[in-house]
Amino acid sequence: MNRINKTFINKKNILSIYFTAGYPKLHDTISIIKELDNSGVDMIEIGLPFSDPLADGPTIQESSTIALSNGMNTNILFDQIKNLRSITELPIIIMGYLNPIIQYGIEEFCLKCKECEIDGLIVPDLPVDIYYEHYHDLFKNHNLQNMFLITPQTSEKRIRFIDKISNGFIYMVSSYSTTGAQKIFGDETIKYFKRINQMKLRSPLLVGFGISNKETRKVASINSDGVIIGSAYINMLTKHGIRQTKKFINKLKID
Amino acid sequence: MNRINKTFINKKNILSIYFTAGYPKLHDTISIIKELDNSGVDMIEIGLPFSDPLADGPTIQESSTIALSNGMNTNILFDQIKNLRSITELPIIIMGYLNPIIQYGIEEFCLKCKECEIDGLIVPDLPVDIYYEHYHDLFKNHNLQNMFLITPQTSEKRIRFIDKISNGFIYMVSSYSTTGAQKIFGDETIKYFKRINQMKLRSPLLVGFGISNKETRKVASINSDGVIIGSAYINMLTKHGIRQTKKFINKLKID
Amino acid sequence: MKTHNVNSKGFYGEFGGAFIPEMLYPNVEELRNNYLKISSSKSFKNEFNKLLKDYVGRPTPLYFAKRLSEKYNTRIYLKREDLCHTGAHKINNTIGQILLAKKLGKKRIIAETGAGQHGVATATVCALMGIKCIIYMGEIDIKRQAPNVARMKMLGAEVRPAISGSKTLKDATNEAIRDWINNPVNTHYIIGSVVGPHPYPDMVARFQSVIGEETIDQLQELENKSTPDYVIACVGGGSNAAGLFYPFLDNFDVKIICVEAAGKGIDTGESAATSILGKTGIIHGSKTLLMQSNDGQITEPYSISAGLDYPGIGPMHANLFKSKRGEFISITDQDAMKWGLILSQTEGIIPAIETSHAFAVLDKKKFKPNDIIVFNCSGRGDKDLDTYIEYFKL
Amino acid sequence: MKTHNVNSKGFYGEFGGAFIPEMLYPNVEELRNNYLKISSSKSFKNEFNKLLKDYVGRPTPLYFAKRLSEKYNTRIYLKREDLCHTGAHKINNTIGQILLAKKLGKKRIIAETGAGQHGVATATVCALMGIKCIIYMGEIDIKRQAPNVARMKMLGAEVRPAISGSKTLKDATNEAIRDWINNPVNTHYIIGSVVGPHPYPDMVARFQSVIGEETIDQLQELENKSTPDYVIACVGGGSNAAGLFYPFLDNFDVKIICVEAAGKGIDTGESAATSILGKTGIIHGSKTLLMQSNDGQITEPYSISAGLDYPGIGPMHANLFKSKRGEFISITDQDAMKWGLILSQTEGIIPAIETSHAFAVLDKKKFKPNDIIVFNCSGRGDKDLDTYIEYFKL
Ligand SMILES: Cc1ncc(COP(=O)(O)O)c(C=O)c1O
Ligand SMILES: Cc1ncc(COP(=O)(O)O)c(C=O)c1O
Repeated sequence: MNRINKTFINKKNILSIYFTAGYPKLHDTISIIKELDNSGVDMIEIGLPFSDPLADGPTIQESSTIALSNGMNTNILFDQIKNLRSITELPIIIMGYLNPIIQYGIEEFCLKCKECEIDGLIVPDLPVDIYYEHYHDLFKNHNLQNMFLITPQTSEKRIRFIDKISNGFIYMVSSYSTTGAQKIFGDETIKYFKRINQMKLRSPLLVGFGISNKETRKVASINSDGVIIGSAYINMLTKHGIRQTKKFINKLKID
Repeated sequence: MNRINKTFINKKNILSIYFTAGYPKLHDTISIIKELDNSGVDMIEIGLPFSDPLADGPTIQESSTIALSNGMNTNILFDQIKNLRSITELPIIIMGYLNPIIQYGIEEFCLKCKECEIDGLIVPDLPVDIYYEHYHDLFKNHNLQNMFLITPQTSEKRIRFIDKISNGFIYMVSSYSTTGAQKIFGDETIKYFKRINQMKLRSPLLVGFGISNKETRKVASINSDGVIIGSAYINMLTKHGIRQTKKFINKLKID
Repeated sequence: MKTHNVNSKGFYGEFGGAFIPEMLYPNVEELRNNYLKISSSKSFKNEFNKLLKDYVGRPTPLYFAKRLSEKYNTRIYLKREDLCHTGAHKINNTIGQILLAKKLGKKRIIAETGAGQHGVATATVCALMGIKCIIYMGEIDIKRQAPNVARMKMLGAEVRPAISGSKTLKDATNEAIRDWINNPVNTHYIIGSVVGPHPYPDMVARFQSVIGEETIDQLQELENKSTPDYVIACVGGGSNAAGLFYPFLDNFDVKIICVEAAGKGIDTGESAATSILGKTGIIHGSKTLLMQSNDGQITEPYSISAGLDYPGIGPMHANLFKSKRGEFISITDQDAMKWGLILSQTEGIIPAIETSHAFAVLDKKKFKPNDIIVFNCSGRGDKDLDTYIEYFKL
Repeated sequence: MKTHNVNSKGFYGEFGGAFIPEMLYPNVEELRNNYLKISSSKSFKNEFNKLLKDYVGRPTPLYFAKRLSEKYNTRIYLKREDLCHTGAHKINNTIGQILLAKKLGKKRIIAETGAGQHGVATATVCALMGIKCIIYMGEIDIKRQAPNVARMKMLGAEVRPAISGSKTLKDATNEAIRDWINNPVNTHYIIGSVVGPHPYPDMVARFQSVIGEETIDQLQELENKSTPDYVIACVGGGSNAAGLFYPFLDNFDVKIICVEAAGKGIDTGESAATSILGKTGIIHGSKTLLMQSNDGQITEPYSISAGLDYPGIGPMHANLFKSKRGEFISITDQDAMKWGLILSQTEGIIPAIETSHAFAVLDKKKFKPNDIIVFNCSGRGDKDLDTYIEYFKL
């Protein structure tokens, strides 16, 4: 069974952490993965940096710009993670925009992911219908699960369709927003969490975009299977460096 | 008989000198007239300065600007020349643009001229037809002769008409140009002098605009009754001052 | 019937005429003898109208300003001269005059300019026809209006600084006249407004009258009525006003409003409100109202808008004032600038500052809900951006 | 029959589509479901056409450039989009989109801008309709295009600097998309060219197609023939080109030429000639040709003209290139600047530098004496005066 599915069966209140590959330094990727694994997170998303990450907020945008100017690219990333599985057995997802993947060659990209034993992909600008029509089989053949996003605006019908074609989890965008850390969630957001939760989807739900601390994590986790944290972790890396990862994750622990 | 007519009867190769009232200094008017009288010129034109002397070149324009900023105006000029005839018996002409004369009141202006025993006027922007229709009688009643300009472009018919209504002299503009000193005359200009001369007009002819030295004076005088010098004299005033008037005039003497 | 048009001698009532030095007589006479004959010929009209259509972009729209009309509870139309090629009404006139100059065999064009709009319009038609072009512009205006100077140069014109007197528009006009005196045979002088000796005021008004003529047709289409209740325009020399008013001059159902620049205020000594501050006199060959000292020296006017910064007004307008056919209202810099912003933000049209003066009348006069008011939107504000930026600290 | 128009899925051949994050799906879906229905309704068409006529100043002339035609011994027409209100074709599209946004009940407008022309056109229609307007503009472009920034502010728009990435157009577009993600319900995003996710390329092309439609009528009147031999336009994103080409896309008698900015030269690394330097990829939600590094990072293009300084081209144009329906020619800064001067001095029209690129084709290709060539004169050069001044040391 796939590591992602296994994680959702075996664990509750999942904590998945996103970081941008190549940030703060070009060769931090493996050290960060080790630190995260050590700190007890449940899942890791490696961001493949893109020059124009239009679904992301300023924190991730900036880390991407720096990562690129550090020299990060697709080949280097795959090279860095080729021995990934000697380090961690956590589910690992690559998050990247479509253009760099196309330029690499989608088949080639999937093959490399398979070689590195990557578990899944999040490609924010790959639309559901195009995925379904063109890439579903390809991904499957390479043991890659593809995660889709839903937002407060996504219609019930569309959510049901996404649920049907999903085989990993559904990425629930917390609000109308690009990525970025928020302090608290408003009533509207909580209502939305509840509404989706009550749909009893077959896919597990992770809440992302705006989770920054224990409080937001708690609220999100009540109505989902867990959370994804990105900007808040990157801010931490910027301020305190890789070595403070464990401390950061500990502060996020809920009971 | 009028001083202007008398001059043309009694003298040949007339030399008439123009200066701007109020230049170089506000109260130079009488000194300049005395110097000119002393130097043996035949006629004097006093320029009443105007802010926008569009028939004049840069030299006279500039002297007018300075005269005005020295404080010269119509009242002051009349005040300066009220005892003119105790100084000189030369024919004296006022040259001025129409607007200041209108503002003074044309009748009032003529009256003042009469009181000061001015002999004539040159008003470059008073057109022949308007003069003839409105001001002919007024000027006559105040013993003022009005001088008209002709140019190389003026038609024969128009010259004949101007000749008919003139009672002083005709002011022959030497070329297509605003006032200003020239070094020599071209063939075209000489041809034009000859053409006009051969028309055998009843009015005497003075050539103005561009006379600057003995040579230009000579050429002009062969085909006319004399010349008017303005810019060249003003340039002299600027450079050498009033006291050098006699020397300047002497250099212009022709035999 | 009393007419407010020019008479056979070139006068509007007591104003107008051709008070020019003899050196200009042949040039002006040639024009006077030919302007009507040429401009009413069929071939001229065809060429003129074709260029107005295909090159200038006429007819310019008559635009119903919905939001402004609602705000002021009346019916406001804008005659969109700002959409003309080069950005103002000025080009209607320069197209007419360049065609006339060509028919008269002229090989060289001169013009004066203040704000630079007329200079650009002249340089433009000279480039179009491949005729040499010299523009006189006050040295101070050259500095103030750098973008228009650049435009003239791009168009191949020579820009000559007028360095005499106050170094602004009136001095540029003097220099242009001097040039014409010195080049009477091969040169045509394109005057930019309804000023100067006869036949200029009438000639320019006729070339600009297309503004009013189109308005009649457009009102007929839009309001089923060919006459407005008011026609309103700013007056520098008066050409955009003359163009709009022309077909309505003797139609007394149409009220005429001329808007002058009050500058910093009528009584401040820094103003250009000629009808109030001026007296009858002679300027640039025309008898008209002009601002002058007691002894007849022409005084330098002031307005934040370079195009209204002229010490005289055209003789037609002097006569409209004297006969009370036109109402004259003067607007300060401050109110004009404010209206530049209002028009921009209410209708999405950034007007020339000259034009803004006209709109400020909406705050000075009460109109009825059914009144049809046509404003001449004489030019666009691009040339004035620096002034707007500085004034509003944008 | 093979068509070069969009198919039902939003693709032009292999190009186009809507590669957008899920957060944008409802917004784009709402547009896709409504843009044709609304824009083909009678009331919309009436309102759109009325504004194009009375406000924008359409039809813009089709001007026969006599002196240029003589010089190049062929028949050259200029479609005068430079005469549109605000100075370029951009406003045709913003008028269409603001009306659409109103019908969709939107209360807030966002847009990206590079040179500022689209920003001004958007701010203009927002002022016209009284709708709140926010313009994203790269921090560097804000400095380069100060007059257009001032215009937007005069018009009441808020100009927000894009401070990420290269701080130019592509980053402003990213910021606008982010804003839209964050405000999906009350906001409409007015994209300024035929780029972005479906239905934008088709929607913008349709709003701009008035350019080509008018050309047909005007050629019929002027040449007694409704099709030209060539249609030529510059391509930044491609909207002015799309507008002119639209009715001719599937008429193979009409040859299509797209002119791209070669910048300092194709091989210098400072260029914006996307068709030559680009590869297929995804930018701003569309699959198209774009300039990118080997591993798919979008590279910053270069052109002296801010409006051609975009790393992609619209999917319609990518398809025209791929299918060879259109000929693509690229023009250097130097040639474009030279042609700005040539057009100014030969026809009295100072073109936008974008537009100048198109004309430079006259030196690259030989045309026959009877060829009818329509150039899209997409915009006026006022916004570029500083660049011209500096370049030519005027
Ligand atoms: C836009 C605009 N309006 C008005 C004027 C004033 O001139 P006139 O009174 O001749 O229309 C000017 C002069 O430059 C101008 O540019
Ligand atoms: C005058 C002009 N032409 C052309 C363009 C390029 O855009 P597009 O290719 O969408 O027509 C621009 C963009 O700003 C422009 O201002």
